[in-house]
Amino acid sequence: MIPAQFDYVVPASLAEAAALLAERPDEAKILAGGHSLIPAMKLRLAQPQLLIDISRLKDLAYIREEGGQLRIGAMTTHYALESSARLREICPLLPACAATIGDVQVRNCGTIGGSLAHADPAADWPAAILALDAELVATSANGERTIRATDFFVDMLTTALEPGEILREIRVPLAQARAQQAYLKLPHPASGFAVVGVAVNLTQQNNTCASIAVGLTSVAAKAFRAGGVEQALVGRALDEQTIAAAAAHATDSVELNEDLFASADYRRHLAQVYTRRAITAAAG
Amino acid sequence: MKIEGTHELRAARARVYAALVDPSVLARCIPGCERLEQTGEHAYAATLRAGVGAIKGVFQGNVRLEDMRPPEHYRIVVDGKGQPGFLKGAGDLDLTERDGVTVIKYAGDVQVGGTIAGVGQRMIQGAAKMMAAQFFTALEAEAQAAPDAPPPSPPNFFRFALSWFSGLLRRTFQRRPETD
Amino acid sequence: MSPKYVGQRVKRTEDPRLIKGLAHYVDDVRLPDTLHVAFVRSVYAHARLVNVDASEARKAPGVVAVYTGRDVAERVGPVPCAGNLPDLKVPDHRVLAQDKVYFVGHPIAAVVATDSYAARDAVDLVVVDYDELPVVVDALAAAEGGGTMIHEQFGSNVAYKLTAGEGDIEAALAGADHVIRQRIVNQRLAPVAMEPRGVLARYYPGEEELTVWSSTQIPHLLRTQLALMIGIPENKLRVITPEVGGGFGSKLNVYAEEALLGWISMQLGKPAKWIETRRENMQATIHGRDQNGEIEIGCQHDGTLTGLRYNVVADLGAYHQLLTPAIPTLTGLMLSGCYKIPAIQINVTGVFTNKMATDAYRGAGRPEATYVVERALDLVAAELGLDPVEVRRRNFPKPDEFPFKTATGLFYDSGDYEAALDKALANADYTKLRAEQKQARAQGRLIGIGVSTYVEICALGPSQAMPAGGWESATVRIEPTGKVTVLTGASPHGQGQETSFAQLAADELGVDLNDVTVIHGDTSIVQYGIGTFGSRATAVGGTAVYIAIEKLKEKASKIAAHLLGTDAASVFFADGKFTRAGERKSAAAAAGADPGEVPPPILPAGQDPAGALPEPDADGKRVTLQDVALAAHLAKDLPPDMEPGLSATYFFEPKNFTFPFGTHICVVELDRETGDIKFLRYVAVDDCGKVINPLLVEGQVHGGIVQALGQALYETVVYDEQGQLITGTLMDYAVPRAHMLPWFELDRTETPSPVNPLGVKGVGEAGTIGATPAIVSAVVDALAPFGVRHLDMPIKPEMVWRIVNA
Amino acid sequence: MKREININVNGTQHKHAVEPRLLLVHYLRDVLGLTGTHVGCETSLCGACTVNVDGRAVKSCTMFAVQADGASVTTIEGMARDGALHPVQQGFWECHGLQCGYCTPGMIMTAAQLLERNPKPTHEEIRHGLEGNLCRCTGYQHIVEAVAYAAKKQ
Repeated sequence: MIPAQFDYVVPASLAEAAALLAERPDEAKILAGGHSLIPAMKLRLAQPQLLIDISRLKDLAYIREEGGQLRIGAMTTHYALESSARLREICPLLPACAATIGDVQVRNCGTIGGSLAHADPAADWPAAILALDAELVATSANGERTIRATDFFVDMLTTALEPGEILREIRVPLAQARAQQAYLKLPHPASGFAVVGVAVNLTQQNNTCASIAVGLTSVAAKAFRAGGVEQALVGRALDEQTIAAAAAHATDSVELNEDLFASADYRRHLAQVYTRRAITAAAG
Repeated sequence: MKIEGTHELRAARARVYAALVDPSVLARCIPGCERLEQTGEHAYAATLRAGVGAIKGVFQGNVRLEDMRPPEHYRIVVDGKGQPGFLKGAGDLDLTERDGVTVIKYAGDVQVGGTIAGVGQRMIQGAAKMMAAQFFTALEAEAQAAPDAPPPSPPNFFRFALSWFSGLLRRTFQRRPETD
Repeated sequence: MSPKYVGQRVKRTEDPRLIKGLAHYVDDVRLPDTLHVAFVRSVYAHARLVNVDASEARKAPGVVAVYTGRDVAERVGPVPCAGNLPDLKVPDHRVLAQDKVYFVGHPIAAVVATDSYAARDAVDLVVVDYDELPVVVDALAAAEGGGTMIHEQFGSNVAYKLTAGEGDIEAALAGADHVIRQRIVNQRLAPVAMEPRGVLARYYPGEEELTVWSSTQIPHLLRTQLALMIGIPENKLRVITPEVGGGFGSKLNVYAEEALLGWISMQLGKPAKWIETRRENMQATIHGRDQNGEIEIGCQHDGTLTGLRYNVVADLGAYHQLLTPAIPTLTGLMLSGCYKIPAIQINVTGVFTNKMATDAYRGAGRPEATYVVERALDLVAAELGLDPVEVRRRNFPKPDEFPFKTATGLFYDSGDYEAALDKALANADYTKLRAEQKQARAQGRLIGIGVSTYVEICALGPSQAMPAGGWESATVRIEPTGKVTVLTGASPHGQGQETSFAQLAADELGVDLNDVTVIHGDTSIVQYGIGTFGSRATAVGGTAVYIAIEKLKEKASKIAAHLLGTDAASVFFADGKFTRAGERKSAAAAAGADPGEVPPPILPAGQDPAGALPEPDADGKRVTLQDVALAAHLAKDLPPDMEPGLSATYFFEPKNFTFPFGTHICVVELDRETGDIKFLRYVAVDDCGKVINPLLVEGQVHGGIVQALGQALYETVVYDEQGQLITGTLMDYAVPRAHMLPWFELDRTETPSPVNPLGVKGVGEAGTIGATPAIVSAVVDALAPFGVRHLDMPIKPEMVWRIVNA
Repeated sequence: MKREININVNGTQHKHAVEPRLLLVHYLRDVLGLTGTHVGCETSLCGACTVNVDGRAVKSCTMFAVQADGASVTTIEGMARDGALHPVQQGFWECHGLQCGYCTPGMIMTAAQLLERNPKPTHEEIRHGLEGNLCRCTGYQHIVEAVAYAAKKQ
């Protein structure tokens, strides 16, 4: 319940934060919403020597439309995303996903950037970010780079962020056609984390599927795009049978998680069912 | 907890086996290994630092190789303890060669205790697999390296290597949210 | 005149302080210079302690002391066990581990520091060298004997064996048309009171007195035991239970930490506090249930039951806590359920394992029994192709058969099981439900209806049946100003007796509810008492209050008669006033007293609290209770030889238990694809006898059902094969949340208990007892088309999915 | 290294030097003596420690006091104004929304946030709004009724 000691700094800018992080990449940790890090620290499984609190950098919390993209500051809280009326219009997947995260207190504090950088294999955001084919902007003392969502999640709790890099912004391409989206999740009865979470983002033209992206979380060590499902649907009419047949590919070539609540077999099955349901919900 | 799996290494079996019993290679390949000192025949004392980012744990422990039948089999026994808990495990490695590719089949039993066992239940299996994968990936690089060449520079993954452990943790700290 | 408060939905008087955040739980009690204690606990389930090195910890900033097993071995007595069974093996349970650790979480050392952060830091500096030993986690294997022994001195891991029951079970089963066998498991549960345990101890060296604030359900019993453990005279030890944030049996105990904290405060001469963390709570506060047994039930073709045998292995954990071995005996007592079963036998094998002790968790042995019996009744119905309701109805004792004697040796006090069943069936519209189910099944939907009819044993209990007294005490006092103070030995912790006892007192004494204060949980203020558990506080403690009031009124009547100038038989008490029957007469004249003879008040002039003796009202016919109280305390004009003051104490010894009962009906629908279990209806009819406050009764039933629901679908304490507790936090141990639950449709029947004058029975555990089998039965019923007759708890969606998609 | 913080709690400005690791809940309880905010788990799952920080319901066990520097915090002790109970407090009392009372302060703080954002919630919405708060006594039904009562009352 009581964390180990650490030093604490509040940088005045992201650049300052990056510089501080660059000085002590092994010992310092960025503190965003704190809802992954602080619980770990209370159990003393994380004992960073320095916390760089970027939560006061108000210019990192925003939802903007710019250059055909939706740009979301890393420090935007889950609640801000959940409650954005504009997002409900132009990118309903984000509020739908946000609304399923943890509980209201968590959503009030937790941030999309913090969650993504932590890369919990059962977190909700990774599924949505993958389905939206987002780009993630990382900043460091050496400058800035953009990482595609599909390259971002490396393994359990492991992202493509290099030591010294801070996730600054999430960029979501805004589709020309009206996107049809859904996020469906089976929450774990104790933790509220996803047992399976499926995010779907598709467009239809002339009653056929013009594009589709399906992101799955909590099924494997990291969130992933269900390529087999997507391939089976592009160019096809989204009828019940086609969707069901495609959903059967949800976990193709994936090694499945298992835990006390769900075996690998059951999780595979759930992934398929939730994929089918999420696609049906999005298409409907 | 049982873990098992198969890894294919693009290197000759003899080379792979030699690497597998070479303490300096092991030191480089065992994720998070900071120290590996010989304490007896095929027995070593080790310091492992495992973690991702802020999530770190230091384990002091022992590594022992048994039942050695070059180039096809040995058994590795590991134990360690540290502030977050303890771990111990034993696994059998069987090596076969096919078209210049060495196939390592491993089957083992890993036990974890302390905080990591009490709070990281869902992560442990995944973390163990992740650690195994990291180990074999590193080993492949070692075995492929020319015998006289200097050891390969630590690959990028080394930075993340520690995560086998952090893996355990993830769920742990983690509350329902996924924030940070 | 109908009572003003009793039977009404009265808002709780304890609530204002709680909803304002102004109440005090143990951790809210603040004393200057308090030292904080944190524990080093075993990370192994079974190991020899080679060395415990606290030298670094002792040097750490803020650390005042570190105590290890060696430091306390000869100085603090063992943790007590009150279970008194023949040939029971009782291991020496020291407050800190000695040579060995026996379960994950076993305390090894106590670190004392000036603040809680420093104490926690120093825990990491204590180096424990373990020599790991093989572990015993499988209770069934432990019962078989052989293998690793936990307490070697006993030569076995079997702590006791017990056979109980009446009737010729062999003949009953042999003569049955059908005998059905089934393995039935009541899994291990964690009570998870929202407030973890906590202790604050303060020693007063001058007075040589120790005060212990503890989050406990049994302040007086704790005082007695701590006095023995620490070696301080019991009358120099004061136990205070401030607010207690839930107990559910987990605080019906005497824990190592409670004694140790008292001892530490005595050693260091300063207050010492320990507040349990949730992980400690999961590891080292008692668990519940953990019975793994096999039933055999015999019946005739028509469903008439002939006999029931239950062979059960109870996983006791590594050590006995206060009631550990006794819990399965309660299961045995209740194996008749609400049915006529001529022959019953229970064979219990209690075994040691490398886990935390099991002990009383809400229901404590009775939910296990009800679950076993109700599952058995469903199996009989399935076997015979009968409606489960009919099988139950067929075996009920009729209302005129009470007191009903069971083959487990109990006399059920009163009951009308069929009335509760019929009401529940009507409320649920059972016939229609079954018709809808049939239709739904035809459409491929999986709808299940579960019915459980239960009886429980409450109001624990006659002292003969209890390890440490089954009575309860009350003192009722009218203060000189007329305010009423009730001291109860029961120590409620959320049940609301501050309100319900005040309702009782206010009605009986004709005063306003707000003029009554109920005090509990302080051994220096309240006379000895037993505590709140076993749904006993109202039936036993409330009765004590009631009888104390009757005694008090008797005395008050005499004083009133005196004041009114008549005899007590001519005085009637109603609405807070004593009224004289018969002719008018001045009180003074009747008493024959000359006011001039009254000695002057001792109080200086002007400070006499009431100024003058109370006078009967103008017509000389009435005095109020307040008048009487003042007269009793001023003692200037009392009947000859009357003891001054106005209070009465009563220790109520019940002659029997009470046996509340009811019917719970649960309707679920399963998702064929995912196995998800959705509640459609939940209907309950409970009969807890007379009701003092229906609002509180509803609350108890709601909470009980949810804990039952937790057991049925979500909760399970899991130790892995190495004895590691892998459900060590609320991340993995699923306590039900608001959104997981159905709306509970509650109703009641009211069959008064003849055991106490209030006619009350108790309701604290009813929901937990009645609901578990109803929920499991509903899920099993939904899966009946797949040939399913029984499932083990917690029933997870994956189990359902596997059955549907087998 | 201690850090100075300025926090407004229930309308009163406080200034203290604290260790960065001091959790907000411990600051409120141990430094300010506001013990109405409780601790019920160590994994940020039970909600007993919920307080309001700058208008947001927050688990004060998952925030360092230094993070609340400059913030306005309302705890359960600050909910009643001028002796009048907050409607949610009133609802809990009227509807018997509490038994042991330990989860109650956090439950009330969360419910107040819920009603701010959704003044007329359905029972279903109330239940979901209270997902982050555990109660082991009441079975939640009276709590749901308490919040519905407060909604009506507001």
